[in-house]
Amino acid sequence: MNVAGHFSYWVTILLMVAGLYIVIARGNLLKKLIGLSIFQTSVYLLYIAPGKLIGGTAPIVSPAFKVYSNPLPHVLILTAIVVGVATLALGLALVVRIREAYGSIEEDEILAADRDGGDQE
Amino acid sequence: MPLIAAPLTVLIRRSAPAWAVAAAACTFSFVAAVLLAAEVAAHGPISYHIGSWAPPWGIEYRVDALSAFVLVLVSGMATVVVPYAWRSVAAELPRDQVYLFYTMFCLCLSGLLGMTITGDAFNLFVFMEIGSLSSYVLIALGRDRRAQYASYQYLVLGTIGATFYVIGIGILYLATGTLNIADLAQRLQHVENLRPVLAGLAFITVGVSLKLALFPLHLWLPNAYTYAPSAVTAFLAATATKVSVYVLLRFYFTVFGLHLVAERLPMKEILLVLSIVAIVSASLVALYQSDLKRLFAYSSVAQIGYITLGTSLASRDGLIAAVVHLFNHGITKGALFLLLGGVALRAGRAGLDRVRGLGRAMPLTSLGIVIAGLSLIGVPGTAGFVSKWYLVLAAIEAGSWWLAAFVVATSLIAVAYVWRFVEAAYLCEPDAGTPEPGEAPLVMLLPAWLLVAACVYFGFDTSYTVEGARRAALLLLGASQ
Amino acid sequence: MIVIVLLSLMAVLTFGIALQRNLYAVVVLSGAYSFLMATALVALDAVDVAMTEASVGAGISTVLLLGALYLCGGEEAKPLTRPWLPLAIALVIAGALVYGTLGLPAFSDPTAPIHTHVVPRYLHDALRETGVPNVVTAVLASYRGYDTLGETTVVFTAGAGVIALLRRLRRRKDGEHKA
Amino acid sequence: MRGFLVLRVVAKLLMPFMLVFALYVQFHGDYSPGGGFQAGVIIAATMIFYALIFGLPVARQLVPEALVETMVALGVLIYAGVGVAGLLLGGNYLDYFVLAHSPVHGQERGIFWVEVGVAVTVSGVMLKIFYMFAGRQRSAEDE
Repeated sequence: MNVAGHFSYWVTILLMVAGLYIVIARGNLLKKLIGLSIFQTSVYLLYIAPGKLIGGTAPIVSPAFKVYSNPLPHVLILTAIVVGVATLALGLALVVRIREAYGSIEEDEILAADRDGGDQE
Repeated sequence: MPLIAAPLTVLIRRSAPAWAVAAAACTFSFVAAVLLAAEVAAHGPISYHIGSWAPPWGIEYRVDALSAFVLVLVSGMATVVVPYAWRSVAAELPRDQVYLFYTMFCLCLSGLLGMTITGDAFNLFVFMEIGSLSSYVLIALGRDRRAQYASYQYLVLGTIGATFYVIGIGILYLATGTLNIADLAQRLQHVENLRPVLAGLAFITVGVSLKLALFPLHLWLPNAYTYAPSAVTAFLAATATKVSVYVLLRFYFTVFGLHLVAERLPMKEILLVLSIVAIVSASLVALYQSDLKRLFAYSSVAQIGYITLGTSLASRDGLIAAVVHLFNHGITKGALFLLLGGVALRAGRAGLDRVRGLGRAMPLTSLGIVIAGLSLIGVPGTAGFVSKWYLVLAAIEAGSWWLAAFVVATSLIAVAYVWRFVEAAYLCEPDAGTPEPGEAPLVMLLPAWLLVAACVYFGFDTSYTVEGARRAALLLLGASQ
Repeated sequence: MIVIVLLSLMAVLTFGIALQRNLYAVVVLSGAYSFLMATALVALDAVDVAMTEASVGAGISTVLLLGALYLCGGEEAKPLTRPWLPLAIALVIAGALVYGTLGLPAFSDPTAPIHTHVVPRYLHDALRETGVPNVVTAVLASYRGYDTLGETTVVFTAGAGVIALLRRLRRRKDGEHKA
Repeated sequence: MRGFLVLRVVAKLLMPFMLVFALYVQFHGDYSPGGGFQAGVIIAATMIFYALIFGLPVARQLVPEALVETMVALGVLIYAGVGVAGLLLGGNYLDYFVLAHSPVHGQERGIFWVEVGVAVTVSGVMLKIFYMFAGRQRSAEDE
């Protein structure tokens, strides 16, 4: 019972960790950003899944329904989605600028370029 | 009274037109913050219900001794930096970029103030993101292409930190059903199953530590500080990490309570060890930097170590030390980075090789750096001494003489790296052939010297800082018992 | 149960994203991931969120990612070099999360604190107090209106930030051409 | 893209419906899922769709960048303005109760304007970001 009851948590955790792993392990700046957005997206599930009540319905009040899912997490996650896309947009803009400045979006190549051209500017 | 708190955020919210609006907004928020602080000191905590919805249903503003203290620091720093930015930003950015700089600056300020003033855990996240998104942009505006990469690193780490924080809040919310900080603290006392609470604690700690650059998570900081425009470095160094410290204090003492933090997990010990490692390693690394901005960025990591060290003692004096050092280090570092901005403007770059003979070429700037450096070391008569003094007191009170000795000993490392500047600026002859840089412009010198003067002033007159910190410390300890 | 199927599919997709090195494929996969997420959210009764996720995650984000890819090239150059440290970090975090969530209420438990504290007031009184039957809208715009103001500011920040980053680029380019 | 007649005709046909749908999402958000944010994204998506098919310059003529930039700032101002209005009328910040004679009407009015503010900013920002990325695309092609 416990396993079934916590299934949504397991998947959430799996997604989170996978996203985080992509961020840390990958050297490609774009891929890192995608991993980052998976990491952020998985948080949506952490908030929303426990708010669901089986037999409940979407939280739009009408006389026909008695049980509603929890609306508060929905509100929070709406905000989180917005924050996520804002971060993504900003990150992408930075990546493009880095690409134009360095000619590469691979982490180690950028570090190498900095080391070589260290103090020239 | 709440009527003052609200326009404080409204006005800051955005300001495209430019400098004048930014300056007005900062000054206004500073005045409001001082008034708020006075009000809190006189009548105790203020709670302001946005939209007239009572918490925990609506979002509340909550100002108590600690947050008022931080508010004053943050808005005060902003007010000092803005006039400085007038010249510095004009020199470092293309002209049509400047108004966006002020937009970002105001957003960053409102993010930081919002983080400090809000009484709602999720709202705190929203403001954290406003503050960090705008600071990524501010850093990326630096001239060097490495500024963009530094900003990208900060973006990735900062977002991971913020997401960790959200996960922590999410777990706490699932365990208690509330987001209001005061309500959260109350309901946490009655939660039976402690496991989620501890996990939440761990996630919030890691998330916030990323933001405040606690030792193993500080990697973004040196690059970001080195390559950002000077005004940005000064502002962020003086405020951003400090606000994160505030958040950590708030969660440890107000929300979780000391008994939970200290007894269920070895948080005190972990913090203590990390702080010590941070102080030693970052100070040593600072010794070997050739770029002054980078040198003092590493010194920031070390100084944050002192703050968390005070926190980890979790006694009255320890917390006073932490809060006072938060303030004093804020003004000291602000002064240093502002002066270095002047050096960078005149000498092209703030490398150690460029400051040879600076004592003669830019006497006021050099003198300022030396005084602020003394405050960083903790020489008696400067602000830094006061905080170190309380730290030593707290260590002795906790019965660990070695810790007190450690604080004194590590200050010697600070002597060494400040000496490197003195040596270069006063004892070395300027390189032949390089043009003699003139003194920094007055609009840049004046704010910087204001902060230098503050370093000295708060070294002699401790009534404001220590009293404010004492109230804050008592509040934190009182709330956690 | 449909949610379980959807969640499992998402997990599979995530592995695909992690392993795939052609970035165009990764972007397409992450678009699919967002759609699955949106569907799962509908199944979880979060219709507002689902709508947003579908338009933002699968729509705007994908467009932006493709735009950035066009400029940056689509192949990830190198395979993984040091996979063990990140893996260890990831596992530690997973362990902490599992440890924490095991103490949380099970799925769809009506006695969980989130269903008994704060929220009943919204569900019972929102219509009377705000005149808006969609409770999500009521909470979003009124009870927690300040969050939404913050959220709008975040969007504003991102917009202004992108403008700041890109406009400067164009100037510099012009300067280089002249020089 | 100029040659794809079918695409262009379909796009022309679809555009009004998409915009109407956005308005529906915006103003019916009180009773069904949706609201300012979603509507804003849909409006922006409509324009992006248009720009993809008819080309960026055409889209720029239809919705000039200066307008977009104004929208970005205007939306936040509307939202904050609602807050100040509540303040001026004697309530707390973002207090909708005082906006009309009866509290419920005040709430409805407040929520309405707040959602308008959100939609304006969101559509402005999304479109602006798209313009920025697409504009850079063009400069990359020049090289």
